[in-house]
Amino acid sequence: MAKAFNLLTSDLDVSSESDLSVSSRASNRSLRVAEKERRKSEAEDPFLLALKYFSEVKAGTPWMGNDVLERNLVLVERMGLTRGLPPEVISTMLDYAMSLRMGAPCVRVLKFLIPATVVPQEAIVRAVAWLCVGKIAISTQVLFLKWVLTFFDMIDSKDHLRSIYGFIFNFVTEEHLCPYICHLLYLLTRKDMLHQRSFIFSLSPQGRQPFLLHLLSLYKVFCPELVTTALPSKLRGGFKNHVTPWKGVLNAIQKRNTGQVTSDIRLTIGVKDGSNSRKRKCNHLQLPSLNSAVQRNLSSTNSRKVFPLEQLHSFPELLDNLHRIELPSQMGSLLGSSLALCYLDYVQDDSAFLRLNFWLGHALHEGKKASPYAQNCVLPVSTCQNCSPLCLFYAYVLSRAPQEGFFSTESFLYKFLNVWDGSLLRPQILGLLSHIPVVPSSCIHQLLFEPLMQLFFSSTLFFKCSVIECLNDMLLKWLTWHSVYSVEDGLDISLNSHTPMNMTLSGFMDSVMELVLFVGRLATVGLQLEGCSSLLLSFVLDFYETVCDMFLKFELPLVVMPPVGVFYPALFATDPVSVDRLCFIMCRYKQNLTAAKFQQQEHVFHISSQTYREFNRYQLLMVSTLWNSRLFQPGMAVEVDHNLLALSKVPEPSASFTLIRHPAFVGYALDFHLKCWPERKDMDLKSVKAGKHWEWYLEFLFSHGYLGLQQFVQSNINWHPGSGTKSQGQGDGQPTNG
Amino acid sequence: MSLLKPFSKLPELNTANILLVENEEQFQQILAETIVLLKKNVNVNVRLARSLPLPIENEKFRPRIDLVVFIINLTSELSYQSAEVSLKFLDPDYFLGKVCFLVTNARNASVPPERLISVRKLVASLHCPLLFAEDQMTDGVNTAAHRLLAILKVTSGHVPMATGLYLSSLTRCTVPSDIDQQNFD
Amino acid sequence: MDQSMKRTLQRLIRRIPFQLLKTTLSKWAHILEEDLLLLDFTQPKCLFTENLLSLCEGKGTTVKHITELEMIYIIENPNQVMWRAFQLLDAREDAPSIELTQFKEQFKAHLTELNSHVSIKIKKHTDEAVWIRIAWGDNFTKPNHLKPTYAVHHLQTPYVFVTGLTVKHKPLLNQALVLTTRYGSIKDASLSGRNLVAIRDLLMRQYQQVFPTKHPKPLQEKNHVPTNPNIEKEQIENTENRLQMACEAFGDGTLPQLQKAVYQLETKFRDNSNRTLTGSDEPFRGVVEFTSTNLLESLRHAVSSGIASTPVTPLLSSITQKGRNYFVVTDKGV
Amino acid sequence: MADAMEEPRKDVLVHLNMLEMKANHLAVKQQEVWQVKVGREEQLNATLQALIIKRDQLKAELKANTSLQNLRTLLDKTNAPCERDVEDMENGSENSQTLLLMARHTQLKDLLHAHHLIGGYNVLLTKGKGVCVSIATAYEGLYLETYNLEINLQCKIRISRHNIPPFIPLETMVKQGNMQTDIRAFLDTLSQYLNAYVGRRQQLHLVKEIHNSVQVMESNALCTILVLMFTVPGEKARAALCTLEYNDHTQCLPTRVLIESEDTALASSPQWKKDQALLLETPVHRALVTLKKKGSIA
Repeated sequence: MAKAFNLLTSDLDVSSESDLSVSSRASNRSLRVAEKERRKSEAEDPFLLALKYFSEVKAGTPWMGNDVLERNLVLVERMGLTRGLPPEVISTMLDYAMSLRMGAPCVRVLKFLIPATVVPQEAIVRAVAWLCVGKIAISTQVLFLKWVLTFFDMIDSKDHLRSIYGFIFNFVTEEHLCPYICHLLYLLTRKDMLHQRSFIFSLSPQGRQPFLLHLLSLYKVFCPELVTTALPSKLRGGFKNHVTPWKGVLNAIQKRNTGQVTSDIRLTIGVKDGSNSRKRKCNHLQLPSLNSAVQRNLSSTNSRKVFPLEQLHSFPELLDNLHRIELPSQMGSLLGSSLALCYLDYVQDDSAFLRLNFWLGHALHEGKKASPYAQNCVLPVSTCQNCSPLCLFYAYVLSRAPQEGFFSTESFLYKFLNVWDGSLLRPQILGLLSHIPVVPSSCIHQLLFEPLMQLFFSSTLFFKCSVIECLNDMLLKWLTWHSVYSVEDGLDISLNSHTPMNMTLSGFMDSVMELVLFVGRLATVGLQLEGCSSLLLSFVLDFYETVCDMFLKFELPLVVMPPVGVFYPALFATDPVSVDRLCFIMCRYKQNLTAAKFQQQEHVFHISSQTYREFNRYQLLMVSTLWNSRLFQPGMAVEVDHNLLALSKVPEPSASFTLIRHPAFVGYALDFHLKCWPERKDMDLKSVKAGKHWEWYLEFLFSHGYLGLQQFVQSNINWHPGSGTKSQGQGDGQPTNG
Repeated sequence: MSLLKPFSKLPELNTANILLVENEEQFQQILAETIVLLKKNVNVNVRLARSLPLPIENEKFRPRIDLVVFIINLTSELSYQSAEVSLKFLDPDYFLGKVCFLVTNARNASVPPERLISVRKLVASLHCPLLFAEDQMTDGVNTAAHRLLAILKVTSGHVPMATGLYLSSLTRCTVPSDIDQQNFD
Repeated sequence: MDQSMKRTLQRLIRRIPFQLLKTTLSKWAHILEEDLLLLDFTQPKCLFTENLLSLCEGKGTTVKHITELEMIYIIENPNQVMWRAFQLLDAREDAPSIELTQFKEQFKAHLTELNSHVSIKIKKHTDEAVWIRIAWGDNFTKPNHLKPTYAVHHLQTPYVFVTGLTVKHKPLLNQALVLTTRYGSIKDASLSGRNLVAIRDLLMRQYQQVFPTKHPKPLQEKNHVPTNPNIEKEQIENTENRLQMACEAFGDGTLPQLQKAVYQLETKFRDNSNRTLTGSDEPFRGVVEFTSTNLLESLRHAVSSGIASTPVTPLLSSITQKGRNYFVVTDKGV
Repeated sequence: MADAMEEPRKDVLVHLNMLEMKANHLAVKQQEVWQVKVGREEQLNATLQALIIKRDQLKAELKANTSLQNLRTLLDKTNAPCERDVEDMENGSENSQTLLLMARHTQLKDLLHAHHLIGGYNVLLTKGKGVCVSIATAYEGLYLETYNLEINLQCKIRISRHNIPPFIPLETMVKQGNMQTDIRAFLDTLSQYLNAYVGRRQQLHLVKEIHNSVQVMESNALCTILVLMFTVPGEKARAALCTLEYNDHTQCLPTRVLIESEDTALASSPQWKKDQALLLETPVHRALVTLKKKGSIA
């Protein structure tokens, strides 16, 4: 049998060079050859006999009570249902069935026609030919089309199918076949095939069923001038999957030999199966694995064969076969492999993105299709979260430079935030959230802030941290896009080709402003609720490290100071790192502001003096607190009545947060003291301040890697290591004219 | 009819009491067990009720209740209605940040969207926070328990410088107008 | 062994699912152990049937044997078909003293009187149940073994369970039954279901009923796990109360499996806004149907968990109390 | 791919979250262990308290009861105790009246109990409209099933539900016995029926249990007919088929006994006549025992 098979396949290859009619003849010849082969080889295998019977049986043989037929059918049936059928058997049986040589058993044959390896395309071409004869009952035709769609990825190559594209297209007018035909066309369509403009016009007047719209939108992507009708920007519900007739069998076969049959059929089962939702939910999450089940030798022998994506193992291979790669019917399967993603990046094929988007919408909004209620957002729950389409899409987004906004995910996210419990698929959701394109400030509250607020304040510390982090990433992405895409004049930037919205610079700045202020609020209250937890604080400081550099790094003329609710906890934090980072941030602010000040003259933008004043206040406070102990004194930001301070019984309270006595640094001070005067019994920190020791102490601190602090001191305090009496070390050096 | 009052009793030391109201008593039970088992520095008493008003006879054993949680299962109209009815038996003072709503099955496909909307409207009109919970999954339940506990700690005054009213002013539910429907559908 | 017999046997084998095939056949006295060994139970039905037929050809199988096999199958798994319950009314005083042998003779006698072209087979099953299989024919046709009627009667009880009875043959069967069991008349008990045992238990009250007693024993569901001391249930007692009520209405322990309960509403339509319907003297009909794999269980749960209101409405409770699952609700009541 | 999915830091947060959960679970476990230790103690304390309270109550009751007893004895002696001697024994306590009433009450209760013991019925009010009568059945001093009737007393008395087996002709009894006027008689007949049925069934059960040599050929639901097969010893042992008919369903003794065997002599033998008489007046399982002893059956 195997020999016969090889011979047959090689035959097919020959045939596939030639045009259609030849090919069919060729395949007939191939069958004949196969016959001869058999006669020589086998000692009367009943199975082969059965095949022989089916290939040769005369038309019009009665089937009622035809025992021979019954026996043979049973033979093949069992073969099909247990192991699946080899290609040439498929073609024989399909031919037999579609030709209606014996009328009735056609449906039964289709039901057990399970390919073991591949489906030879000639078989299908011939079947379509029979379809054109049109003796077959509509229901049977539908069944056949379902069959084709189900096993589409197992068809060895599609070029001949494409060559009869027109024929197939004509069936669109059959309203029963229309959905299936549309799906088939949708899978077959290539850019180079849309030259017969005529039929597209014949299509447009028809009803606006989703399947038609999908097809049309695909055409529109290929050649917009052909499709005149206006299409909605988003389409609900992709094509259905049509696996039901074969479901049971496929399940059985999969149980027996997993991996034999394409697992994207498993996906289709899931999606199709509306009956019990639990099953559907679990199933349809499994991503189709790349599998078009094409023999390697086939593809290598001649150049026109497709190269199956799942056989890409290395990048060079990808480069060699770029021109021969087919997109699979289940676009989702692309998300599985990194090479496939590379391919996607390379081709930059709009149709591919379109199809991916449809697939995604289909996967995410699965629940909607299941229910008449199109609004509540349903993300099916999976036990193994890694196989949810969301995760894979997320992986996809991460693996590439995220320029395409996939609106299906955006709308999904905005809905999902409203019913999110804060734990389900957290990393994925937040990750995707951080990738959404800039939201116009008009609806940013509505879409993002409200739901996030409600989640943020009623959740655990870790959730708060990850939210802040997510927002930080989001800001970074936005700024990057801005710096990449902003046109020279800096006023009008169109963010990317796929998100519908174009933004003016001011609009963009508003959104960013909103975002920063929002995080400021979150951080303030969050820190308060969590008792200034240093973990949260560090995430907040991360965010402000991004904020303080907006002008210099991303030339966005916008500087926003942190709110007091963030500033004070950082300044009086018990861990030196936070203080250090705060110092660093302040330095960056200083540099940005000074730079902005110089540019303000020639540029139109303007940074409000309010910001400068705020900055100065902070600056002054920090210096007077850390450096020259003038905390709580009149004129400072924080003023406290003396008597009150006296009540607290703290010796010289104004000096209680200097670099020596600051709770974050006192440890170092003690350490230093020990190092200097190991013999001393009585601890006296004042002595550290004195003369040289002070410089040494600072060096000591810097040597522990508090570079932020170092920068701060060096930039803000004209303090000369030579003559180090800190008396003239007045905290000044603020940017001129606050 | 007897109102449940938040300040009629004195608080006990290091205790916080939460009342879960759900008319079908499945999730209530699980949630209660999870909450009680959570690691925490105050000892928490959970009281389960099917609906308000609470029976008079255990009036005097009942401690001061710091947080009332109405659990609404979106798939059943009944549970929504019973919650709505129970609200009437709650002293107005409770709505100063000592009430919150927990909705389950919000993502269920068979839920008519109007119901979710109406729940939102109700909660928003009461200025209460509205939480969602995945009652099918264990860590979903855990999260819900954690969040309720977090709120409870605030409302029972175990978090310095924060009160229930303050928190609920930040987390109160809002009814999304249909902007997103237009823009993003 | 003629064609019709072949057809009958084929039908029968097709009806019996694969996993039951072996056991059923092994119970069939007509086939011996060694014959059974010859048969290959792995091959598909159609082929298997062929072999079996050829085997039976050899053994000179008659209709009797086949019906025997069928009865074995039906008695072993009665839940494949829909059963209807009938109730015998106003017993004569000698009704209780009926006894199997005379029942057999008399029933056969009475039925053949009414219609001579029937083949009757009566078999006593272990639990006092008498299984009657009737294949009907008429003056011109032989008894049709493809569509037999089955009746199950427990001696001295006023109940008969019937399946596969056509309207045409109903009066015949009823008359025969009434005469044989020495009752006055018979009526449809308006109870039906797939699970024969369940229907029987429901009518004969062989499920665990709960009555208010002086010494209440703990109900099955009452002993739930002791919960954490920090969890306090308000309204605990009314949950228990609900449970008690539910069990009094529907019984305790495992309940008979009913599949559905149907309420047909026939009432006068009253709505002044709608003249046409209000005016019409034709009653306004509506049908409410409850279906479940185990209806009573779910109803009990609904009541005990408080989804349904207590006390239980007579409409629901009368499923068990009246032993019916089909009700016609009129303005006057059930 | 999973690691491609999250940047390192996000990993950390998720991990932290997980760790917290784990820690929590551990804590819970420890707590449980601890609770097992401490909880036991608490339980014991609680029970102790409960018992103490109980004891005090009992003491109080005891005191009340003793005085009550005295009153009772007084009552039982003289049906109408004049207030005076109540007074003097109660030495003028104001609650003597209530005590008196309580005494009456207990007296009546005792009467009711006694009545129940001599075959009355256990009646109690159901919530709403009706009573639930439970009829206990017994055979040879051994309590068997209790059957219940819920009787609706609203307009006319009718049985709303019951768990009496269907082969007891309840309906006919309701018709014949005039239940509306004399429910008592109805209940009597019913209990008679039930007791008889239960008795017969018990006999059958015992026969099956005790006598392995005797084989029960046939019986029916109501146990009104019983066909036994035993072997009659002799020079050549013969199997005999003995049929007992209980035509009076209110009795648990057979009304008719007949024997069949291959030799017709047996049926007419004087020996058999005696056995027959025996079977007619003693319950079957005991009769069989004696028959065995006499050696008339093997």
